[in-house]
Amino acid sequence: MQLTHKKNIAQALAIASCGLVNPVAEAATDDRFFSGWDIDAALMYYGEQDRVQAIEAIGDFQKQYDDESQLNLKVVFDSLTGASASGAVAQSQHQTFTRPSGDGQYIVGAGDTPLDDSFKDTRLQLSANWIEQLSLEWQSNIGVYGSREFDYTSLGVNGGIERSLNKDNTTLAISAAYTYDLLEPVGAKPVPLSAMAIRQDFISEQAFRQAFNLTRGDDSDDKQTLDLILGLTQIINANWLMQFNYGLSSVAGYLTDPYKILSVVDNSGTSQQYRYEHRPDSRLKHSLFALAKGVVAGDIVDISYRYNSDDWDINSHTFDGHYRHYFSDDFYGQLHLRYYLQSAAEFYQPFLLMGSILPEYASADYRIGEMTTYTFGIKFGHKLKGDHELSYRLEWYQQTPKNNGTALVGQLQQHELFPSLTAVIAQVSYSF
Amino acid sequence: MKLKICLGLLMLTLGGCSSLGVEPWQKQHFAREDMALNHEKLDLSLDDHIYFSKEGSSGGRAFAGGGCGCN
Amino acid sequence: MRMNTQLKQQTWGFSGSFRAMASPCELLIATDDKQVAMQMLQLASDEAQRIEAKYSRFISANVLWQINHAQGKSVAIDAETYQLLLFAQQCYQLSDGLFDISAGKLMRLWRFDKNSAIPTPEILNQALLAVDFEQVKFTTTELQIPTEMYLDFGGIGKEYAVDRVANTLAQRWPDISVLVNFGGDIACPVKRVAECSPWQVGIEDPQRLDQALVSLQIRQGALATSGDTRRYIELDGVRYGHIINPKTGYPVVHAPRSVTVLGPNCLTAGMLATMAMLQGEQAEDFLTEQQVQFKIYR
Amino acid sequence: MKYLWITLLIFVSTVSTAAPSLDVMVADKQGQLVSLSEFKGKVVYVDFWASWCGPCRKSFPWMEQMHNQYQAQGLAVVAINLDTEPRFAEQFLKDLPASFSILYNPDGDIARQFDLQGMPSSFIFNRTGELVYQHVGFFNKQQKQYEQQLIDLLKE
Repeated sequence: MQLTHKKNIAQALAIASCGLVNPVAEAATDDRFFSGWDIDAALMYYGEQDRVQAIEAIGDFQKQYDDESQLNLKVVFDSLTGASASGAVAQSQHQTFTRPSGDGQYIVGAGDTPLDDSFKDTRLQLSANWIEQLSLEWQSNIGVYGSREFDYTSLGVNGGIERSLNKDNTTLAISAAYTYDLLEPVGAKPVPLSAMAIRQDFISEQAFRQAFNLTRGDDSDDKQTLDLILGLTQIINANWLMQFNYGLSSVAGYLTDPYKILSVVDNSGTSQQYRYEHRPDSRLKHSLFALAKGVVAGDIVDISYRYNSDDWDINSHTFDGHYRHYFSDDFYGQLHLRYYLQSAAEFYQPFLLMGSILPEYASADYRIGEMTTYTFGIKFGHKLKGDHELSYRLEWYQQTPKNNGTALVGQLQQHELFPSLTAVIAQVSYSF
Repeated sequence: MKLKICLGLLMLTLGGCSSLGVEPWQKQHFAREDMALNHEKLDLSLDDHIYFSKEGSSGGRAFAGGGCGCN
Repeated sequence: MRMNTQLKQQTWGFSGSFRAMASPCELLIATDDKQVAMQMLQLASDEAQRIEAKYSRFISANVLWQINHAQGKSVAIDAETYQLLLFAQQCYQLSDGLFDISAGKLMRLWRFDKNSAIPTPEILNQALLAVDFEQVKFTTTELQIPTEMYLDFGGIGKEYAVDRVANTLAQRWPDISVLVNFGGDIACPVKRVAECSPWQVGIEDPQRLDQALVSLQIRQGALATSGDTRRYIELDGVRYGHIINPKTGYPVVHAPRSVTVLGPNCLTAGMLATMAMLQGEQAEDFLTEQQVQFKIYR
Repeated sequence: MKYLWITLLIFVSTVSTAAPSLDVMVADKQGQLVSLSEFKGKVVYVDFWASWCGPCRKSFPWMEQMHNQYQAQGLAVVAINLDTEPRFAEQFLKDLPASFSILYNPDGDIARQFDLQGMPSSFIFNRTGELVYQHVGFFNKQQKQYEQQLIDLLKE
């Protein structure tokens, strides 16, 4: 009883069994989609005491293409609520301000620092970067970026090239970026240093409208930024490396903050009117940055110093540092200390005096006044199976604005014109 | 004349750089992930964004631009 | 009813074990991620248990039971059962009727513990009447068999389970090399990467059971064994293997003790091994002609 | 312009004049000194690696393949570990088993003599012991080319 000698029974069986074993190709499961991508995600809460609160979420996606090139995609979403200092000074009586849109007002209580709470803002930013190892010594990168919020659109490109020499101990880098920002302020651009129209000062809504419109300029304006960085990274010894960057940044266009104002006070320090701030339409900034990073008995230490100066006369020094200690192979703690001090811009003044001639440029925004800040942060991280990492940090940020030598007149001496501000930063991050 | 001397000096400093540094096989610490200059890049970019919107100067480690109104 | 699975850490990864289809089942997983290994083991035991529950002739009221007790009426079947019937049909044709799942009733007459008796010729002839795959009428959704007939997926059930499990694991975790071993039927869907040593598989020698004589190295593909290592009857010196010739009703004469075949998947390897057994003396010629790797013990 | 050239010369001369060759002694795992000249007559692929070096993890499987495929035709693959402590190499070799010879040079004097420019670095000697090729780093794209070089040398 012979089997008929068929040659390819094996092949026929293989084909027949395929139909049986995988009748339908299952949809690719999600971890296939992410395979090959390294992903870093972070969620951060920034909260100031009774001022601004912000939530920021970042997703950073990185993929390696053979050994030489790498694509990096980043998406950032943040949303802002709360109130920020308008620039007006505190007064012994309550004050009324017109909202930037001209529709409605907000009242500030006696003795309070005037805060404008019209900011509910969400922003989305997308960026892509392509890094290419051209040869053993040369590496290049190019990138594009875009960011959109309801009154501000920003688009930019950047590129750079790096040359490593001396057995990869020294790396020279040059990179440049161009950014175009379009601003569409709520209620259009205020006419520089024009006086704010307050509804109560007018008999009719129509009269108020007319006066308000006189304080309005174009609906939008833009500014362009050219950034250049020259960098040198040098390995010092088996444990330490150093990085030196010189940064040049030239900005031209609308640099005024459309929502900031200055109080105009009389000799008794009492606000008579409020004027919209005006800043120069160009700014040339230099920065010198030096970083040392090293391994000390298994722990990672980095300390850096930055010197900034610009033609607005803001000079600043920044001391920053982290100390990371590994309690075990997969658990570490990290300390973050930062100290920053800056001088005031030449056109910064906390208020204007009635009767004195109006300067060409003036701003009472404390952020370009004289100020020192320090940050104290702690962070913990767990290295998990499969190269995942979970980390969380908590930081306290204290700003202490200072009087840059302006004589306080009348009742202003009773008020805190340079209130300090504390903020908390809480962040959780996961990478896989 | 001045230019040539500067150029000469520059070459010397670069030459000097070659005395700093380690041999390729002594770089085990620099292979560590946490020793990379862009390590914790999300924390760095979040910090940059906060300080850009809260202080008068920015940049240094990276570009100075902020890309936001940040009023 | 949760299968009790066991996961053990090894130097090269994890080994998981459980029981199903009346045989020891083992999973060798080349990963150091415990959660993933646990998920893979759970998936394998659930799938094996599902297929056993559905098609085993020892379980009442399952799909097979409904088919065999339909008293000649047609029964609705799902896509999986249809595919199984289609495969059984192709095996029937390729083996010229030597592999016939409609011989269920005949198979049940033979008990294969050492000292059981041989069924009498009358009973055998009576059972042979009900064996004829041609009588099995099925469409993609319906199946109708004669009242007397019993179908039995025993010949392909275990190999099918091995291939299903191997295939599902390979699609979910394409980068993890895994070896599925249900009682000697083995599949290795994801190639064992060059830099790791290949899986070592021992083939049982019928004379000295549970002592692997020859070890086979496998990086990818499948392996199945057919043979009377455990189930056989010995009567006045003649050993009868558990492979029954559906045409004669008797175990195959001069069948080898065991046949092990390497193939692209377990179903193909298993069916070739079974067909080789059915060839009795010509088992070696049959497999050589198929140009597959095999190992025969006589 | 004169000054420029003089300075350039000073700069170049600081580079040490080293010549990679097989006449060196390197210790094996047990500390026994092995002379690389014993491989003369074969095509010798000398590779310097370390456990912390990422690209080295990619070069090992390829070297294992080359060893298995061309050992019979006279290829000798010698991988010299430069970890400061040989025990660091153990985990690496467990993940990436290698059947070619592994030697150890913890204080790196051989590496200094070969004047390595990066990690990994490989030096290919023909059957008469002359240095023919040098590679720095390891790139998947160049694997075919690296293999062809070995094949040509083996034919000589």
